[in-house]
Amino acid sequence: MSTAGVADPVATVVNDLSLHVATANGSGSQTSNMVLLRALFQMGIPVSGKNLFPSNIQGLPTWFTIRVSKDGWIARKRDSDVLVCMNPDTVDEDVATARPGAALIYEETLNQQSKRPDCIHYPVPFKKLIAECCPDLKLRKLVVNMLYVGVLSHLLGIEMAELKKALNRQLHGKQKAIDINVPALEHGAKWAAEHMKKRDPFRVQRMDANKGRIVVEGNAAAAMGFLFGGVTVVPWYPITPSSSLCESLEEYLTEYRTDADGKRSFCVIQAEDEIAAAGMLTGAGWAGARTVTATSGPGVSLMNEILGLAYFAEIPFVIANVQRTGPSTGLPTRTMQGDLLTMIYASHGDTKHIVLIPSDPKEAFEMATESLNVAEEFQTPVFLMLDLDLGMNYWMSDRFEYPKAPITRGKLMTREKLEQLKGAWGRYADVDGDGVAWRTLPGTDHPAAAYFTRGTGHTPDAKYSEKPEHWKGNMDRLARKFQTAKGRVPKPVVTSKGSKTGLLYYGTTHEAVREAAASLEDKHGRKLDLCRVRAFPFTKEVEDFIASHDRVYVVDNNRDGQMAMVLRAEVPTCGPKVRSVLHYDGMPITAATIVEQFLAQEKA
Amino acid sequence: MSTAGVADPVATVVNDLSLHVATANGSGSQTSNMVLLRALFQMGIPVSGKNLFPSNIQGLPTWFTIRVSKDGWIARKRDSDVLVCMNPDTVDEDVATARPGAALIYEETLNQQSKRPDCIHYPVPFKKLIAECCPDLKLRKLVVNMLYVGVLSHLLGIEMAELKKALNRQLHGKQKAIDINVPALEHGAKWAAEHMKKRDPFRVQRMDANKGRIVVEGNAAAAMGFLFGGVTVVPWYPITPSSSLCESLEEYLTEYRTDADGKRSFCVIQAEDEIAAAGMLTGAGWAGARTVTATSGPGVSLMNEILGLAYFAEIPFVIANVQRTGPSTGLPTRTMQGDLLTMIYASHGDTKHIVLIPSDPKEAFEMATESLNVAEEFQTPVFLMLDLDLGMNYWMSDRFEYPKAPITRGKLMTREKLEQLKGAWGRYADVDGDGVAWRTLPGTDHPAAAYFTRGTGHTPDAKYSEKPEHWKGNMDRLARKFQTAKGRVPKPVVTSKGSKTGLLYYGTTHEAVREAAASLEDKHGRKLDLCRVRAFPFTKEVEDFIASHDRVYVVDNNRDGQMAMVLRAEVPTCGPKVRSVLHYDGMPITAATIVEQFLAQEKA
Amino acid sequence: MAGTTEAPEAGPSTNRIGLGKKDYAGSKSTLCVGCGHDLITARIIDSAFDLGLKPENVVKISGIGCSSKTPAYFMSRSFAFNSVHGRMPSVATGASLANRQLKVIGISGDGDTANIGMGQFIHLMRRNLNMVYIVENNGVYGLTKGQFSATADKGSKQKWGTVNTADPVDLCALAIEMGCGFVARLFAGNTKMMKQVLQAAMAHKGTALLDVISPCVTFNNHAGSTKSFPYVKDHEAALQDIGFVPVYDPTYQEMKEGEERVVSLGDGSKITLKALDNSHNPTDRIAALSMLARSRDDAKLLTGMIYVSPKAQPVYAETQQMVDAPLASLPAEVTRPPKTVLDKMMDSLS
Amino acid sequence: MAGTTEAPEAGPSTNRIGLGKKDYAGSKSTLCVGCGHDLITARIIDSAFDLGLKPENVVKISGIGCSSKTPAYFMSRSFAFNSVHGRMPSVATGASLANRQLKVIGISGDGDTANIGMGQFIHLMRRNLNMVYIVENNGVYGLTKGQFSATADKGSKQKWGTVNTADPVDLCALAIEMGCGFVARLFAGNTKMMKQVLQAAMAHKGTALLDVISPCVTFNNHAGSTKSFPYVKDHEAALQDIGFVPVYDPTYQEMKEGEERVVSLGDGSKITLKALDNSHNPTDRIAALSMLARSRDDAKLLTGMIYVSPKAQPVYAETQQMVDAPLASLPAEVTRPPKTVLDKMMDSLS
Ligand SMILES: Cc1ncc(C[n+]2csc(CCOP(=O)(O)OP(=O)(O)O)c2C)c(N)n1
Ligand SMILES: Cc1ncc(C[n+]2csc(CCOP(=O)(O)OP(=O)(O)O)c2C)c(N)n1
Ligand code: SF4
Ligand code: SF4
Ligand SMILES: [Mg+2]
Ligand SMILES: [Mg+2]
Repeated sequence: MSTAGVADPVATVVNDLSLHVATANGSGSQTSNMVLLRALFQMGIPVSGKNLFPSNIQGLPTWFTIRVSKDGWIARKRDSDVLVCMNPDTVDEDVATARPGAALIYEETLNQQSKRPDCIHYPVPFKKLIAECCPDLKLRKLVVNMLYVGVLSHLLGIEMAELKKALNRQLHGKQKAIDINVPALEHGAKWAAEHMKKRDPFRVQRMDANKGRIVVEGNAAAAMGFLFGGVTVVPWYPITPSSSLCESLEEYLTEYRTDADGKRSFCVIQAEDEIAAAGMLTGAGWAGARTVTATSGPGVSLMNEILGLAYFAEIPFVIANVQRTGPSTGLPTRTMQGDLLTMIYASHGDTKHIVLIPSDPKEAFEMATESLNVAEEFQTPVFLMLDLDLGMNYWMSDRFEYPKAPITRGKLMTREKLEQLKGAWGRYADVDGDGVAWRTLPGTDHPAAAYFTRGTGHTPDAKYSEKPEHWKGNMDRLARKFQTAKGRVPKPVVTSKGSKTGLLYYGTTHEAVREAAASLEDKHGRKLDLCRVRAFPFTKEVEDFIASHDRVYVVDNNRDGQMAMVLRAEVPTCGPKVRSVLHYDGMPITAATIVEQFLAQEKA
Repeated sequence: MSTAGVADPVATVVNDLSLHVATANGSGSQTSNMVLLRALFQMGIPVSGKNLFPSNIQGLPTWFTIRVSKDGWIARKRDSDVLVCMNPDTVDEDVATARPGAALIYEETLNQQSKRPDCIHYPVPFKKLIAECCPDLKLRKLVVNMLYVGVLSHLLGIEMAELKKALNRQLHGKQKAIDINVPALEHGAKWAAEHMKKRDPFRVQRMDANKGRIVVEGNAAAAMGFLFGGVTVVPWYPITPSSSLCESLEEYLTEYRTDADGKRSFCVIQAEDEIAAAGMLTGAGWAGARTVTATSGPGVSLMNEILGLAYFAEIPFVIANVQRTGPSTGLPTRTMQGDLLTMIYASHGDTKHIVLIPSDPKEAFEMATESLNVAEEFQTPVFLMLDLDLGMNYWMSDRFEYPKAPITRGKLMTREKLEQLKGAWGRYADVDGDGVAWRTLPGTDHPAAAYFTRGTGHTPDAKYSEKPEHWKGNMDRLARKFQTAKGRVPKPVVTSKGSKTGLLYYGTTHEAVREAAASLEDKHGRKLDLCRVRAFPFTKEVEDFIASHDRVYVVDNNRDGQMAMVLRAEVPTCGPKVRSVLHYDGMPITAATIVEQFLAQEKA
Repeated sequence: MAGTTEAPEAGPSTNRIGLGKKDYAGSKSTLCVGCGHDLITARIIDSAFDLGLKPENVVKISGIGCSSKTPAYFMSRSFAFNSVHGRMPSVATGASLANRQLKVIGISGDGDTANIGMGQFIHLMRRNLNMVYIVENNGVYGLTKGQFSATADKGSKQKWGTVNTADPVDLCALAIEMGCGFVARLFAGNTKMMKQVLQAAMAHKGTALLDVISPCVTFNNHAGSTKSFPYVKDHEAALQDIGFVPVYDPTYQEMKEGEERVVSLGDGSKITLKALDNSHNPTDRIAALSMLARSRDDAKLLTGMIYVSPKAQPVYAETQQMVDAPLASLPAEVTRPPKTVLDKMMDSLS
Repeated sequence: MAGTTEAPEAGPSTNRIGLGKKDYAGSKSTLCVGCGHDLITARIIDSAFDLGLKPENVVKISGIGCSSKTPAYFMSRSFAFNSVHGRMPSVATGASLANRQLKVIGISGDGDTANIGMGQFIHLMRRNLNMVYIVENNGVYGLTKGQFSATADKGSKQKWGTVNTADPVDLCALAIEMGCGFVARLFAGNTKMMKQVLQAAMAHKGTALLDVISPCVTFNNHAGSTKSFPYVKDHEAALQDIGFVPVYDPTYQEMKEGEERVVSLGDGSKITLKALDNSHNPTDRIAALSMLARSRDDAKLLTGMIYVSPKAQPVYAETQQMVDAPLASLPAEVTRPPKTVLDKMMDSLS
């Protein structure tokens, strides 16, 4: 049944494939997919897993893609090599969009053979098999997904022992659940061994690339970062795809920050909405807590007014924005880098905010930890920019390192300092010339400690003022403070190949860019210098990168090319040399998209 | 007592002076100042009035400035020629900041002579005089302000008949109030005639420059525009400096849109906050009302989430943003052009909004009328950008013309059209290729009329979809729609002198720019081409202006140079040729500021 | 596959305006199989059909949540707006002002109304728009996977065992406190009462608040939950046997008074309430508030008409003296005053 | 010039912690002369002085409005945060969580709380933070020049004659409904009651809501207003004669029970309530709600303790088992777990 285009079995493709599994939401397929992913990881092979789920709880189509790459490419790939179709509602469509030569696995009664003669077909009698191995009728709908794991185990050579180990871990060792799933796993593998004749070229094989590595979602990584950053107050409001960040954080805090008497050195509070969460951040940051929330686009929009207050009244806190596809409610379960403008310029009047931009879980961990320091050092809100792809998908990562930098609290005016100064201080006085003034914390026990905080005009010693010179003076100081922050935020990662053409990017497009750059170099003879921006404000290195290249392509996972816009707005020398590579359909960008758009523009 | 620097009485300055009056808030000085302003206007002399008031209700310092200019310059001037100091709390400061040679009028017991020997002093025994002419002790605090009107009448030559006429009008002909004020007015004039020896060069004299002109605040002008634009639903929430827009609008509607039976063809509703106001705009616009609100920065920030919904779900409504000095609560009674970025890119995800930018009351009237058409034609929120300077100050203007353009409702799919189409239509189908789709209104009596509106992904026929191609297709159409809007919004006003240096500006900096350009030409031999931007998206003419000049100075009444930023972001060819002229202390910009910053940068 | 609503009951195949049940149907539900919200959807379809509502005159407006998705599942011939989280009340207000002839069905969840939407809920209740406000109350955030909402009872357990430490918000009490003239608490599983009250609510001239306990089978149907199907079935205490008499019913006869209360609904329809618990007079506002407060102290789940105003209150459009025609469709001759008006205004400024 | 507060009463020149009255003073008021808000300011100064509150342990948090400006006018030695419109509750919550040892005085207006702030007000009332929440209620938006707020009575007139068509929001009823354990309605002009109740509220462990009628002399003091000084003076009906017995008072003796109720305030202080209207038992929640509903129907302005919880409720920090020390000042040794924790987490992911 296999046709032209399919590689000869001899030309076996080892540890380099993309697997897509189509199921229905809430059908329990997440367990099966995670078992596959973890087993591959345990075999020492680089993997990544991306979950494409609908914005409902049960019944709608969902897809999981696993990319296996001996060379460590873990970005999304557009096409799949192996496709498992468990969802009869979408099977026709899934099969129709398969690339020529793909291996297709599906319930045999769905009869897809004639539709795609250019693919390799593996019909499987799932219904029959599940009846054979799962006596409990009610459970079959869930357990059937373990069958395809078994089938794939045989087909691709995934080790059964690792699958079982992964299953055990995935089910938290709950014996009852394990006993229900293992028979299906084994039955699938057994049936495949007996009935399937391998005709596709893909297989996996143990290697040793994962030493010192972990598999983790970015939300969990960021939550750990906040834990080790010494967070104390976490007001939040649930919103996809950020909820799991706060939920993980609450778990970690409860486990690791409850003392022997059951007393907690933290407070996690579910606010009534995002405005209240932002208000609580403001009150808590003002009163000296290290305070964090996580939200997504609609939440950031709601916080818009309070963000201006916090900028202007100089209140430290951190917002992890796990971006989804917008505008509006948009596609809550899809990814995008669509809130860059929103975050940087949030609120009315002249405002700018610090944004830290990790590209992978390890950086998410590190920047989360640091974000609390940056917020307190600059007494201002700090955004940690994540997106659904980083936050909720499964990433291979090096183990996180224990933070080397201490917890810093910024310029805190203590009772002792006040006594030395005989109480003579001004909350908004720029005594150090860096735009950052000293602050006291409420409760500081000195008669001169208190000051009046407000969103209205004020003098250097915190008195109300409407005078033009006070207003301008204060705004200029805030601009100076932002200038100082340029020297503090993470510098970009620049890789130079001596090219006059640059490619600038940020966040989760990292893996696709890496892959695209390699492909452009290897297959198209185009070497590119890379600049991965890791923060706003842009540091000098970003400006230098632009200045030193003739053309700079900017990769944006949004429609309007928001990073390119901000670069042009903030770095006047950009001018027309900045060009955009854009992707905005809700899916993570692929290397192929970058390569195509780059080449097309270079030709034009 | 007059000294060097004061002009010889012979060199009299006629109809060219700037008058500042310092009083306390809530002391009734507004009436006196308006009487002065209107009397001058009635004398046919070009005038403007700017009120500088504090953000409280009673007791704090307030200043009123009247500029009289035979040549029609009506921008703010930094220095005053004549200063009336009625506020003992600020008299020292007021006098200290007077320019050398200014004429100072104040209560004689305040003894300012020795402090500023370089000024011309006119001490007046206000306390004594008011006791003489106002028997009611309680009223003296208010009526005392009419005394300085009398004094000025004599000093400057303001005609008493016109003052009385203006007073009558200002007090709506209420005889009791008039009878209290006229004696003070006359007493002040009489005292001055008997006791004051004129030593300053300033005087006014009837001319005929105001035929066909009115004096009006921009908020009232915009309200009239909405009235004639056919507004029907006005949800609003009070906020300075926008409240008077909705309050005027309610007055006009009540007067001119109540039918013989007392039934109203409109609804003005005070919402519980700006989020609710925005939600009401959305529901009303969706259901087919022509709907408008007015607000200011904090309100716009609160509307941020709903603005994204309205952009994405394509709901027409208009928001008049009367900007004040921000960020945060900022200076609620000062002016700024600080919300440009906020309005254009409001909300998360990829969003852009149409912004109309009038420079004077007449344009505010016209654009308000048109804004409702633009909103319905493009099925999207439209901002009308005002600021406190335009909205709450007193502007001379040509009489408004009755709108020539009809009320347009955009692409409305009626029951009849549906019958012709046999119900086959798609709410989001781009049948005309301009990005603008057809919409039905709720209640349309046809079984195929209804569609489902949402902030989530949808197909051209309004079905829910998470498919990448649907998402991208829809976002591309929205971008196309915005492209179409470029051809619809007001073009810039360009004045060319054949210079290679351009000056681009917008909104209320108009008067100062006009004056600065004349001064640069006359005094510094620098001819400048001018481009007054009147809308976002930028039309082709704006791009052409930038392309055809070597350097373009952009005047922004904000710290960050927001118009320059948006230009660079949106028009990549801008690059470094765009330079900023900035002013951001809460006061309207002056011609002098523009001239100085321009010359300094040209030199550098 | 997912989320089916119940089979329709037997009955006449067309209603008084000649439409069939299918004319009131919506798209297939995408909620979890067994979700309480789907029962409410089914009852809305039944009631609108029975009442003979014209779908084109109805608008369905919701916020965000599983509950707020349901407008897609009924009455596809009615306009719908699935807006943003917590803001259904203001969007509904705007639509109602633009076109006072529309009957608004507002759909919300407990999170959507009692958490983020609290302010808008309270202020809407003060306005008396012509609208049915349905809260599909499951005590949790379904769509974001099971966090407590503000209506979760103190002491009730989350799926993973966390115990709620906050007192619940009682939306019926708040609605009464804010002057709402038609307030009922219902259970999605009580078909008869749902239908009767829904019809009465749709006929009511003014705002009707229906707080419908609607179990979330996926996140709040476990032991320890006080909003599970089993718990609510066990604890439901119906206040009345409810009958609805539409104004157009030709068989309508003046009801005998007695233990049965008859309340007129402004449009001429009536609701009859046969008390099951004689102590409650649902037309007594203060009594209704006290009863709710007591029932919370006793952890009783009372269903039925909690309060119905004994006399019709003017709707908002009336208090504002709005013209009868929808503002949305007024012609330019009405909405743009003539040139003489502008001239007059200009004269007054010159 | 503007806005002076009254001359202080005679009394001891230093209080139990050795501070003088001036240590509780603030900047000069910039409100209108005669504004009710300035009377409240004066009473806060009196009460904090009499109680011997340590200013450094107090934080003053407000929204936006004339009322919300008042934190500038008392206790300059206390930290203050004049935040944004309607969001005082959440900012106060954050501050209180960061440092549970602080006593929070929240100041708001009727517009700030009952309009834009309604959602946050209700949710704050559910939390029982250690805080006094004062609404300086004048029925209008003073700072934006006299528009009606949601507490304006139906039928009351705006300065320019417009009549209010909406029913008023009763913040006391809502607070009780939401579980607040200390709810009083006061009149800014009733000096004695203001002082007694303010002291009791400050001593109360948990959230105390004081809805203080505070006339706006500039925009709501005319005939036709139901929140003018003359109207309120005429219509005030005090519920009780109130005495406050601080816990540290050495002369304290067990009170005789009788018509006088004695309620303990958690920190050991007591409030004594001598009923003037014998029908009201202020420790009965349901009775309090009914009384408020009735008083609205009768257009009576009852002042005094509307409700005080008969037993102390745990404050939020207790329900969350927070450490006693302020979270804001925990050392890094406490807030950053050791490396072993990270190692363990990494192991579980590899
Ligand atoms: C501004 C905003 N914040 C958060 C969310 C995420 N969100 C979606 S639904 C929901 C809660 C829904 O709960 P409820 O109203 O009770 O509906 P249910 O799903 O239980 O029917 C939340 C928090 C959102 N969509 N928008
Ligand atoms: C978001 C926002 N909207 C509107 C305003 C304008 N505003 C300032 S104070 C106020 C109302 C204040 O009323 P209230 O709380 O009753 O205080 P009062 O002045 O009467 O004491 C309003 C609407 C604002 N500051 N912020
Ligand atoms: S998650 Fe709960 S509320 Fe949502 S559809 Fe499923 S059962 Fe219904
Ligand atoms: S306007 Fe009213 S509330 Fe504001 S300060 Fe004046 S009297 Fe007080
Ligand atoms: Mg719910
Ligand atoms: Mg007020």
